[in-house]
Amino acid sequence: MESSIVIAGFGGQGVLFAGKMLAYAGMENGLHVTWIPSYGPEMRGGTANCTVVISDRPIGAPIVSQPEIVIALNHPSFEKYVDKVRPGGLIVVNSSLVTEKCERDDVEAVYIPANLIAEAFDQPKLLNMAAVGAMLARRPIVSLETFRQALTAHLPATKTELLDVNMLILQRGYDAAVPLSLGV
Amino acid sequence: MLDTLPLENERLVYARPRTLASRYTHYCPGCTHGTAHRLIAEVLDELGLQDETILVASVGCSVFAYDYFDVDACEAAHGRAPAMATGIKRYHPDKIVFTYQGDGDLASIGAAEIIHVANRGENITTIFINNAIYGMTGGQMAPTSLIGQKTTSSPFGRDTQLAGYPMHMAELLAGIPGTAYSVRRSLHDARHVIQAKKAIKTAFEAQMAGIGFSIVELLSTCPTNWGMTPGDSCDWVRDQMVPVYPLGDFKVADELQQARGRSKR
Amino acid sequence: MAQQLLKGNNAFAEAAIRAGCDAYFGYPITPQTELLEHMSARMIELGRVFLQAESEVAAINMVYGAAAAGAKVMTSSSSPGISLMQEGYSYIAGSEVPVVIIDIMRGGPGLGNIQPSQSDYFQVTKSAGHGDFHPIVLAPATVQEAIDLTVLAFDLAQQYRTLVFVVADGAIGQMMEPAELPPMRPLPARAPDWALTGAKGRSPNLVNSLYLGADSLETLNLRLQDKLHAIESAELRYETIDVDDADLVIVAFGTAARVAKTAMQTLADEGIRVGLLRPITLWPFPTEALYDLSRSGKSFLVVEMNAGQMLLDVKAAVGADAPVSFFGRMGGAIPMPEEIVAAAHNALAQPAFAWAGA
Amino acid sequence: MATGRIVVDVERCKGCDLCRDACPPDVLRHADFLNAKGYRPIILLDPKHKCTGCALCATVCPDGCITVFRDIPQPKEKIHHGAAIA
Repeated sequence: MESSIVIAGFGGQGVLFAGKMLAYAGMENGLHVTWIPSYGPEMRGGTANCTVVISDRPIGAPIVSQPEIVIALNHPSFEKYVDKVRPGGLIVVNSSLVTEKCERDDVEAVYIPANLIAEAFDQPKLLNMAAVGAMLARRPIVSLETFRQALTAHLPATKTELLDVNMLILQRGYDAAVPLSLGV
Repeated sequence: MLDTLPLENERLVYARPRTLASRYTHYCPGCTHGTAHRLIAEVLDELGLQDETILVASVGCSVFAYDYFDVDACEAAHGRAPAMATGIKRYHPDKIVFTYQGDGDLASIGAAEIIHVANRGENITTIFINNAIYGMTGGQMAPTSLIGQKTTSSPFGRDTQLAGYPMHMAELLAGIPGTAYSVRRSLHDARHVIQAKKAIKTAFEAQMAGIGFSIVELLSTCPTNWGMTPGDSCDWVRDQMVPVYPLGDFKVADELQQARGRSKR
Repeated sequence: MAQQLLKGNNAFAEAAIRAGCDAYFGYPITPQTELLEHMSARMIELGRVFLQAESEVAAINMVYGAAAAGAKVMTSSSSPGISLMQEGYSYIAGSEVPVVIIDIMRGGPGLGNIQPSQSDYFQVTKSAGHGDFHPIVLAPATVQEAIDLTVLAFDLAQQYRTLVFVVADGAIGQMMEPAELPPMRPLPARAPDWALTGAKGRSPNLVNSLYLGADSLETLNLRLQDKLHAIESAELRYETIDVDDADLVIVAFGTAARVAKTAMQTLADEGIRVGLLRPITLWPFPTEALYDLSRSGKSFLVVEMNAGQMLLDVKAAVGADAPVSFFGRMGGAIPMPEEIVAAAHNALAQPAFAWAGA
Repeated sequence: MATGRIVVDVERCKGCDLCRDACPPDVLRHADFLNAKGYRPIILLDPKHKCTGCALCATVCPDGCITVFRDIPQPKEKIHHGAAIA
């Protein structure tokens, strides 16, 4: 089992941090993980993305041309990645900023108003947690609980007062996307 | 072995300093590189620093300086002696580290390194030999060559339109906050040699006191490449170089003046 | 010590510190800057020497000075900075002081870009400054290996009093992976006998690379060559996977080798017998291992993130009668597994020197 | 009566003459022989005992080849003479 996730958005949307938390969660589940960012000037004010690979075997390529999962937090990222999702994969779309729909029928799309969810908690920058929550609802490559543990352990010391609200937004994103058949 | 012991009713007034190695130098007759070496060695003797000192030699006529001092030494790439000295001094802050550099090395290819070593207030000493020419490579124009000076690479005389102006390194470095001591002296006669030695001593004392970068610029001769006798070369320094490169103290840090005041009391 | 999720650049830096690096001089350049930043905090905390130099030229000469003074010293940079430091490498080699250099490679030529590349293969293995010498060149492919090879680099530098490079493309510098750091080594109590420490109680030491006489310089060179031969026979390192049964052997290092491993899974599923030879030391190079494989009738596919630099060493190793194909990406592009699969198909279909460019 | 003298390391001397230019009593001359490097070294030629041991020659010597001695005034002798007179 090998999962690849691309998280893409504007700089400042917590793209790299969300990816790192997924990688931590994978590692703490005993899995092999890699996390690699796009780096340099394009991160400053422009778009940022990172690729996380989580696998039960040693990981070869840390980047993928067709990720299994894409989290597109803004319009340019949606445009860039919607056609790259592997058939059978998932795209999580931040419907607060992306008005288009995924027109492919070979991938699953979930629309989550990440900005609105985060703003409802007065923490607009934490939209990344809403999107990751939604992703974990549809593809539990790590459990929500493992992700929570990673967040608790690795939230920077300067941000610990935001731990609870991170958790709440994560949960709200999860709840908003969880398939009804699971009956949560 | 030379008999350099005083007779019964004599006292020794001057003897070759211990820190100066016994090896014969390759310098041309009358070249004041030798004088500068001797003065440094005398100062290191007087301050008792021979066993504590590390020399960083540079590229130019003085490339073999490491052979002429009985101290630990290394040889830097052209212009990089201040950087190499930085590496040594940072690792051995309790040792005395000095660079010995000519004008091509310090003012041209190594201009960046010398400015930054000063700007960091690196606690090292630089002895800077300004003879207005590239000596080792055969008398090409240096950044310190005088306006109108004919060299093998400025055959019509240094033209400021073509090659800019003589670089005044002692003044330039004096303007940098990390510099504790920046002075210019000359080696063209006995009186000036004595003054040069005092400045070299002060520069090393600045390093011992740990108050920043110290540099002594020494106007020096190059009889061979200037095409003059040693005596005429000294006159040329006095008559041509000193008016362009005024002798004097361009920076003496307050702490250094205080430290010197204390040591005199 | 437990596994941590570590970024490559930070892993290099922390591994160096734990290996006993007690002096660092560097200059910021992407994509290695986190390495310098890590050193700027940790070295100062530990009371060791850290200095941000005014240029790479100054940095390498500070490194040279500290090495001469007996430090276990390191610098790090990326391709354009590595080019600028070449002056210092040669002096370091000529005066036989131990130095470790970490090169997080980016795309060139010129200012190029900051994306991952393997564009420095030639300059680190072939031309690291003027004169006849080779640095030892170590090429990790994972963050764990970045740590292990950095520690090894310090040991080899000290053992042979030589220049050791650890080269990784920007992807390894920037990626995070779980890895385990070694325990902190104690620093040596005193400097080596040859170091510049002030000549108290002994005759003066000299660190120098100037030998004006032809005979004396040749004598130095012959001694350096002897040392290099000793390194060649003792320090060669490479990994092989499934080469014995393979029809096609992929030769790749660093990130290109990682991607090749992913491609090999696809190829294996297709029933294609493919193996991998991954040089871990780029110098010394596994020439004999490649030669032996070529004698058993295998084809080769060299995959690099450049225009074919290691390719020349592979061709030299296997000789003119062994088919060697090449697939490379340049400009900071990382080859994709699918591209390597296609290149492998091509290499097998047209085994005689089929060239698949970027 | 000379009050000083110098010893020149003639093998080290390059005959540059800077010491001659510096010498107030002008008691330095070139030797009539060449040293191993082919230079005609400086020697002290002081028949009229003019050297004062001022050390200006050594001060300007680029090659550190001059050693300088100065006579020690002999107060003991004076006491002796005085004693004799008394």
